Amino acid sequence: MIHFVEYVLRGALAGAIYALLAAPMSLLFATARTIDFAVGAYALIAAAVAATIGGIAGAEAGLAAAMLSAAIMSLIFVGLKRLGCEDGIVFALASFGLSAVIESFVLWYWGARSFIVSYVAASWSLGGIRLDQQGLFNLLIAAIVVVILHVVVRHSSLGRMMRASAVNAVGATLAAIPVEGLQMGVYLAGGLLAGLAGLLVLYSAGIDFTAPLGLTLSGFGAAIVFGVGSPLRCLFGGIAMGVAQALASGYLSEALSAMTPFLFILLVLSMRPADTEALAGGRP
Amino acid sequence: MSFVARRGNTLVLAICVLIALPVVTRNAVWTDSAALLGIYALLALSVGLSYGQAGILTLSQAAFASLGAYAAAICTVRWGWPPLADLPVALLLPALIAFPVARLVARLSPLATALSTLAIGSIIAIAIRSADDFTGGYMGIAGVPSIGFVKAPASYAWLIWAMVVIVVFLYENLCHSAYGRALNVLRFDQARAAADGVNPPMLVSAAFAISSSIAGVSGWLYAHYISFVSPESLDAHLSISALLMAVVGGAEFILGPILGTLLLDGLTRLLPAAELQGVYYGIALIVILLVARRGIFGLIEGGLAQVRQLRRSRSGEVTALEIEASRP
Amino acid sequence: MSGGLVAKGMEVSFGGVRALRGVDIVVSPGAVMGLIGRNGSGKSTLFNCITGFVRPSGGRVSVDGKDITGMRPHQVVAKGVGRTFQTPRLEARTSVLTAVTCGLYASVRSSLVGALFGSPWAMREERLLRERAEAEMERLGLANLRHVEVGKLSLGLLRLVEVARCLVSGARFVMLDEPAAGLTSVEKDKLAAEVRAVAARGLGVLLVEHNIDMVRQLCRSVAVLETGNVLCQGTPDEVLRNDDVIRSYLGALGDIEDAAGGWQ
Amino acid sequence: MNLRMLRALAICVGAVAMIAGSARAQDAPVKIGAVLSLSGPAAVFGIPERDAIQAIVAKMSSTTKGGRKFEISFYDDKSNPTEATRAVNQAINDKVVAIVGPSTGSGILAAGPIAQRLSTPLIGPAGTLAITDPKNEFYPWIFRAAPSDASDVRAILQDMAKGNAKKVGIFYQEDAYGKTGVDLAREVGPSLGLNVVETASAPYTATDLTAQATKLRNAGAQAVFLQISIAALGSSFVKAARQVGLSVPIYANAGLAQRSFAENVGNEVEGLRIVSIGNLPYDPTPGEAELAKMLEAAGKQPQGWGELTGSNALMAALGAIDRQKGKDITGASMRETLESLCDFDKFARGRVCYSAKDHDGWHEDALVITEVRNKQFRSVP
Repeated sequence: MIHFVEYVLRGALAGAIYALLAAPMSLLFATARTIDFAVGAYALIAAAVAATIGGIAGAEAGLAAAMLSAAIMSLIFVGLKRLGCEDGIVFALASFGLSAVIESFVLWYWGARSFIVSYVAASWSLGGIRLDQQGLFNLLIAAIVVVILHVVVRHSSLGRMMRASAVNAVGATLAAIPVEGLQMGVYLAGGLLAGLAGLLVLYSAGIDFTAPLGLTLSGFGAAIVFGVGSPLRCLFGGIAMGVAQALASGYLSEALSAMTPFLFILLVLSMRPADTEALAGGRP
Repeated sequence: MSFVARRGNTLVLAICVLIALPVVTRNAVWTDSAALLGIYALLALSVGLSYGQAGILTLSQAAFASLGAYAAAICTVRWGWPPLADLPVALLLPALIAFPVARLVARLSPLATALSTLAIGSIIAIAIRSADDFTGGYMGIAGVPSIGFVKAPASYAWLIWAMVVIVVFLYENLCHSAYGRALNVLRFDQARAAADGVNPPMLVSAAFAISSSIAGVSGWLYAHYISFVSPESLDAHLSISALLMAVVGGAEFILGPILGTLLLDGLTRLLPAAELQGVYYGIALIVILLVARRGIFGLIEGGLAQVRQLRRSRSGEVTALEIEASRP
Repeated sequence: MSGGLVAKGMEVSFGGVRALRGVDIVVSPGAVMGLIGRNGSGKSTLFNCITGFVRPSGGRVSVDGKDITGMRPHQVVAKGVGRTFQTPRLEARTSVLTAVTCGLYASVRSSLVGALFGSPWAMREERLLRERAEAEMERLGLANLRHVEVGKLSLGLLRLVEVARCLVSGARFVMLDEPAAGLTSVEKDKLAAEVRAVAARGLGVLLVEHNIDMVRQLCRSVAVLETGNVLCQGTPDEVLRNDDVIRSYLGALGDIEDAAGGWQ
Repeated sequence: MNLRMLRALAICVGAVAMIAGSARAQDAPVKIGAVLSLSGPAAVFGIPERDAIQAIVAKMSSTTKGGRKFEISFYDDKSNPTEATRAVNQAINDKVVAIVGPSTGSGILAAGPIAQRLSTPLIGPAGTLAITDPKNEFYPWIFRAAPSDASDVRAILQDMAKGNAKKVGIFYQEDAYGKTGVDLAREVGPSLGLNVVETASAPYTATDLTAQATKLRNAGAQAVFLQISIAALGSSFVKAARQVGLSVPIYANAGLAQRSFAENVGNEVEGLRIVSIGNLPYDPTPGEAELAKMLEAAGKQPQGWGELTGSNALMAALGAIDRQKGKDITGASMRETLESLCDFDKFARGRVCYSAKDHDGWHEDALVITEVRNKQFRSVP
């Protein structure tokens, strides 16, 4: 029993990172009906820069690098929009391109090395279970970020404007909402959050140039599994996936435990009631 | 006449293949590239059918291709079947898995669809690599025999492109049938399609199953041509590439995915190979998407439409609005 | 049960809200039945309920005595009940002919495999489908629009294409969802003529409409819905004289302006 | 005889050969292809392999010891078997007589049939057992340029058996490298008195390994064996092990003998043991030191054993070229020469002899057990 609890706790801590990566995806979806598949790459570039420079200045530079990358993505987004593209999938595929660019740049500039930095090495004992402070710190940060986002999206005029932009961009523009500026801002915020996730990964598990796609897909899973619209669901999605993964690697065979996150996603999605919007023809 | 008119894409492709392949097969590297391009083109076509026609944003086509490839490898190497006898298996196995999967995803939003197909693809890949004795685990299976008389790379290039032409022929038939039209309606408005008498989940699943069979064929050809399959051969990256190829060429156009394959794969050939390749590739991809949002074919079609309109207005042909105005 | 399209005691509730509370309605062959009511009165729900888009929690629907309650939309179509949409989402580049041919899906007999391999039988059927679609377009005066892209059509013509698409399937009962919303008066007149012609061919028409003039012009019988109940039913003139109707419906003309909402 | 003397001798012999041999054959440079993973996950090895080859070629000014001009062209196999076949095809079309690479085992297995069909030997710097399996039809055309995974695993488990641990837990990465290592350890372990009590695995991109470490701890492992080649994954596990209180000796296979791993785990543990192909950056043999110097001259920092395996493959090819003085060199002649190549000039340690029965060439004497001390790998005497 104690082992079970331990796996659950460890999974929850691990899920915090997924939640942080999922949050920008959810935010962007709520504002622009698309997904940014470069978040894993933002995380990587943030970690690489932070590890190279080191210290607080490194962390700041890392976040700046991630936001700069996201700014490039936002320009691509605006370029596509200005040229008449409305298909969210095209934006998403373009972000795959940017992800490839960043990943390749990191490999070229830093080589195939891995990045890892340990600041907080201490751990706390909780009823015989040792939890490291960095992990708890990660969870705390993820929770704070997600709650702030939730409040912003659900209960502020900014959030209403964001949602309006997604549902009806033309209408929102007519209502004097700066739709494009808002969407670019969300891309930037996404870069910041993904950069933050990258830093936390750097301080806990470490990261290398192969990581972006895996990180992106973990975040994507966490963002979609309980419904993409809300940051809170991202947190639950991330934690649920972390817990499922931890329990599986604790108790199941390697093959089954590798499958578990995917089986979990399928299970949750198959229980979801039919997408009424899709039935009515609304394919975002 | 109508037979020809309704198979324009097949004819264009067949003519291109007949002109290009004799030239290409003079050079060993081009021959090899042609064969692999054909295999990737089939994979991109399968994405074209499932995303461009049925609206299923799929990230699992490489996994279905690997089912086809492993079917070929296991049937011939493990069980000693003659090559060709394994083709039905390579066709049916992916379809049998894809059909129920599509039942599940048909009602989800595109993002959830993408996620669940990604999940299915990963599960297939993990299952394959975990069945050590059966599939050779991570090491894969080497020594898959050639398909009978087809041995030299040039014959493979011909076989593979013949297969591409056949698939395009079938695909074009489908598009010009009631089912193809229904898929087209369904992609835009499921309710509208249902009111036409379409059973949306059923039709989408059937289309996805066919698309997976195409992927299976591509894997079957892969296994026999390369003679080796491993979990890395047809991995998730390839699923993403196939989606990109289809979209870049124009997923909704029959020949779009093939054009996208030639373009994107050609790019990776021409760009200098090393660490920075991803930078060039990514930038090229973004530029292409910026220039051609509906794919290269969308660009071509848009240009043609403009020309047509210009010609019409010059020749004084009636336009829709005029017709409307002249209605009794 | 008698002939015609009969809905009896239809009940629908959405999460505790009762959208329909035992509605009865009969559409007879060769007649145009009108259905009016304010927004939220349950018109669309009834409409969707009969066509299988919404599952009723009570009541029965039958076509010529055959029960179709709870069938899925495509099964309802197969029983001869067609419907139109106010503003269908179509690919803009589809030609009118193709759009109308889509309506024939329910009558396709060749299999998917046959279609895939382009079997002679499938090819022949394909030709027949096109001929049927062209015949229907001829009847509705759409013949010379054959190759025009639907994206270029006016709203009025698009509605007509919708009607053609619905009729071509061989539906014996046609349900039109606010076909006149947003049309010019010329277009409305044209549409009214087409609907009358349809009824004259012996088809039963259920017309959900806000436009009172149109209803008065076309319908032999009208039902008024109010909060999920039939408020009253009769000839248009009877109904429009009814005090309750005047109070609840005509008094709130402001709503009618908003009527161009979705079909739901 | 030291290297410099050897070289002087070789140059003399080469000069004589040049005069004696047919002038035509000597004029055109011999072409060698290097098909390496320059992108994708195996770039961890592919890039050091390329760097070493470039550094050596620069130092030798594209001339073998025997005075033969040669030319190297590089191709990227993108850590993918299909791309490996394309690159090998391209290289052979560019008239190379031998190919260094592909970097990965699956790349070599996929490209093997092409090498056989087009009669060009592959000298693969990979440990994967299956590449030199005599059952392969293309067996004659594949040569290994590094000790096999079996040698690595045996070496490190022998070292582990010297300690007190009897119950071993294994953590491996979910790929061919990881899985092969586990299977070998399960096979070899019992004969050394080691019992594998639990295994745990993770994909490349796992961000948290505490659950895996917990699993091994709960199974009562007295020592942990890491079969990992992604340094981030290795460091992350070491850290996780400490966090969950799994404080047992850790042993790692050669995959982790990378500079960035030593630097990353240096903060966490001392005395972690790793088997390595040479000890390039820290305790080099004279040969290894020479290679390190060349790398530094080329502006590269030695990363680990990737440079050594890359240099092994190149030096085997050059050695085979030098054995064919004055002859027309073809893929087939390279293969024949390689098959009897013995004791050629190279930088790594160990005695290497290829034969028709032994395409592995490299064995346990090429390996060294090292220990992480003060963020460095220190050779264990």
